[in-house]
Amino acid sequence: MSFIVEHGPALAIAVPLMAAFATPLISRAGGRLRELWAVLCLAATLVIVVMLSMDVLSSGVRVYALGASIPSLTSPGGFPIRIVLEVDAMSAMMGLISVSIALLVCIYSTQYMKKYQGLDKFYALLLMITSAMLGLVFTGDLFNMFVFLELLSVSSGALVAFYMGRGEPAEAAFKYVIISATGALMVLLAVCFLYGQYNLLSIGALAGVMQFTFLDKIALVLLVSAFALKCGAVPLHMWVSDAYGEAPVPVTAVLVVVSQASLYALFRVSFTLYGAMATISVIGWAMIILGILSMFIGVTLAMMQRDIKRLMAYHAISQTGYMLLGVGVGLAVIGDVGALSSYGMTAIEGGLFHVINHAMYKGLLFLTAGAIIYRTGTRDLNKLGGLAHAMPVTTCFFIIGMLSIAGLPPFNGFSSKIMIYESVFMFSPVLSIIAILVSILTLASFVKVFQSAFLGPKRREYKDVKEVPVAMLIAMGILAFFIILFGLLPDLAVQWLIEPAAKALLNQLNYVGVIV
Amino acid sequence: MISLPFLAVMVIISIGLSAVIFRRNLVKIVMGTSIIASAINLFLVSLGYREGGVAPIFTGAPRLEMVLPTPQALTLTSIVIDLAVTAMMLSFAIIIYRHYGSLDSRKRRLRE
Amino acid sequence: MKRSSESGMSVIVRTVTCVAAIPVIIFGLYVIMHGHLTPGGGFAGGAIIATMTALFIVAEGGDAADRLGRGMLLTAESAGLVLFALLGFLGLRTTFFYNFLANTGSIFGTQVPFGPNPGYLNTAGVIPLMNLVVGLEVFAALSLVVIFMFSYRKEEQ
Amino acid sequence: MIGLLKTGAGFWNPLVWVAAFFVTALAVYIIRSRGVKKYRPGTGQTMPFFSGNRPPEDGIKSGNMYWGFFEALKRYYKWMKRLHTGIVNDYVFMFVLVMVLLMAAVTLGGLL
Repeated sequence: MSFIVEHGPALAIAVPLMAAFATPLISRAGGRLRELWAVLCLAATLVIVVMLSMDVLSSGVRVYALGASIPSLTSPGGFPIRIVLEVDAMSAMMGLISVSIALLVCIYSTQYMKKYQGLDKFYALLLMITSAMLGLVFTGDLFNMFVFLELLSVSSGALVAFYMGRGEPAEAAFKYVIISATGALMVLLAVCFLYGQYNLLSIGALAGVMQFTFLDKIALVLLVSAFALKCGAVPLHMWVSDAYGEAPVPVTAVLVVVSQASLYALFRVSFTLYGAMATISVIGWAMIILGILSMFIGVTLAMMQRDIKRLMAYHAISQTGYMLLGVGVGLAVIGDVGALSSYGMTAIEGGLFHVINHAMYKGLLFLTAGAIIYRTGTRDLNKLGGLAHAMPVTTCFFIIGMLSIAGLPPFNGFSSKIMIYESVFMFSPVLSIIAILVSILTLASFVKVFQSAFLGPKRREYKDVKEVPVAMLIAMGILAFFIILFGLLPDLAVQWLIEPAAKALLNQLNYVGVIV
Repeated sequence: MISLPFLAVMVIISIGLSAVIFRRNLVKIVMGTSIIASAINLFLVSLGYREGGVAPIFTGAPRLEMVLPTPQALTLTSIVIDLAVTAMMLSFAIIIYRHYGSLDSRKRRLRE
Repeated sequence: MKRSSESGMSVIVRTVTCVAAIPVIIFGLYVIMHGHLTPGGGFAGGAIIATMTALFIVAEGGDAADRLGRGMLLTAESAGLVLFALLGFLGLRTTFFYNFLANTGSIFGTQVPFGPNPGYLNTAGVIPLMNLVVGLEVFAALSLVVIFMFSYRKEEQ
Repeated sequence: MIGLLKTGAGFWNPLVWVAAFFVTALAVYIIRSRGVKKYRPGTGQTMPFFSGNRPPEDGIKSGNMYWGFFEALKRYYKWMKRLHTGIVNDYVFMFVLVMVLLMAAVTLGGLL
């Protein structure tokens, strides 16, 4: 027990990585065994991450130095040279959400991907994405962050192009990888700038000695824009609709969490690394502007889409805007203690709560879209109709996801949105009004999807359509259950997960103190 | 701080970025990202260089001044990653060429 | 032109390729095995050996890509990666990736004597082992990349 | 109290909301059950209301929806379509543009 917690950070990354490497060998023994292997390994990872998170939430930051003679020896001889993994409440929250979505998606794809070739690579890459996400959120080292970012874009880029029979997936993947590679190289350039000045790579140690020179500011700009690119904020969002639209449905649901992991990196850099900078509120304002643009442009473009997955991809952009807005408001007032305690903290909590909620309802919506595609074989909303007759359970799940993304009570989307609305209103009423307007437009565009896909008389061409298989229903059902649970008991989620995470973001000294 | 290697690195990065932005051929775009990666590798190596330093593998070194080992490890890692990414982008370019018969980035298919 | 892409290059080129194969592979193995003493290591050595695959395909023509054993290479790739991760797990008694073989006196476990030396191969613990498995993995993976890219080219004609 | 979420300015309790929802639903049900009993399925009473006309044969397509909204925002959507070219070069160009703007903002923010 204590062994797993002690080695938790390393095990959480290593177990899915090892499983990914072994998947091609195991799939020689048969398809069923391979799927069982992938699901079991992800479940084991989830157990490790849950145990680790419980420990982190109760007893504070946990560090792990790879290859050291004792795990907590991060600075041999007083110099932080080792590769360090550092897990605080914020990382633990992101780790939990990444692994849970990956596990559910894996269960879902045991049915959904059955008819395709090359599944050993699919599962290997899925496990590798999980490992890279956990690495990105658990790492305490800037260069490692770059490595995991590249690992993430390589493995997810390969999965975006999984359908090789057509040209569009390859094109989307090409754009995705070019964009990710350019962004990641800018991260590396920023790491070079920081290393050249301080001879340090560890985030905690760097934050302790940062002087905020001009070069540091260039590094900050490079980091912030690269991570904003990876999380898909307008005007850097164009790859999102291509990649989300053309990837296989399970991969799309994972890609949502992948963007959230980049969002984590953005928050980690701007709060922990640069939190003490005098002009950090400029970055907060930049986040607010990016957030408002993402919200509005994302939702208006979503309304005109005809392809169900591209529509949902634009909604993902729009919802990312809420998180950027919430956390950006917190960052903009970080120097002002009174404002921070009266509404800044709530804004950050709302933004982080929205990260969890978004991963859940967006995952559910993409999985229901997958159920529609699985049975009808089309993504075009103009060709769909009357599916509620044949797929009642999927329809229910879709309604839950739809009401949640539109921010209707009592679902979880509303809980986080009301925290954002009320705290942002105290900061600037106009921003809050835009956020509410975007929510209305979100509902409008999902009503359109609901009407054209599910309502109406039964269509002749879909008379053989049945409910989807059990494995897919289980994955969707678990997500729907947690949406309702988080919707009905938001205070417990905020108290146990979100508030520690927000405090971990704000309390920079805690993160720094463990390293030096 | 500003010296010749750093200026050279900035110039090469600009060349790479302009190739990615202004070239229409997909292979040339891939070359652009490779050029950026090489420039950053050059930057890393020149960061770790110390005038007159020795290789950091001696136990009884003749002088104490050593070239920093960490940037070299970082450079190796980044070369490996760059190799994987480049191979992947080129594979995608091959698939795109097979399906569309053209490598022009402006002959676009996905939009809006 | 057609001849060079379909059935390979001239006899001279093919013979020279076969002759060159032996020193190239030996040099690659040397770089892998001396990774902990000299510049190089698993990645560089594996890439050198994989160059031979590319050279072979170029010399013998596109058909040669199909004659190489893909299944074996795939197994070698996965096996290399699994062994690498396993070496990390074996150090778990202290920490992940802990060098549990160094200075123990067993295989690769001799202590390095102080001062300038010609390079003792039997040192550095798990690092040479990791170089070995990484070399295997990189050789297999890069060969596969080249082979798959060539087979695409062939289907298109 | 379980379910009470403090939002700084106010609070939100989903359990109370659910209770209120059921009470309202009950009231609606009671009022509805006291309504006119002349409802007959299969007659003109159950026809969908579609501006006084019969609805189209195969239902209303998603492309038909929100026509007025798009008509009102025609110029905005035209502009958006022009921006979303789907060319990878433009994606990277936007990235560089954002970097430059952010750099300007951070530099100016330092001066103010």
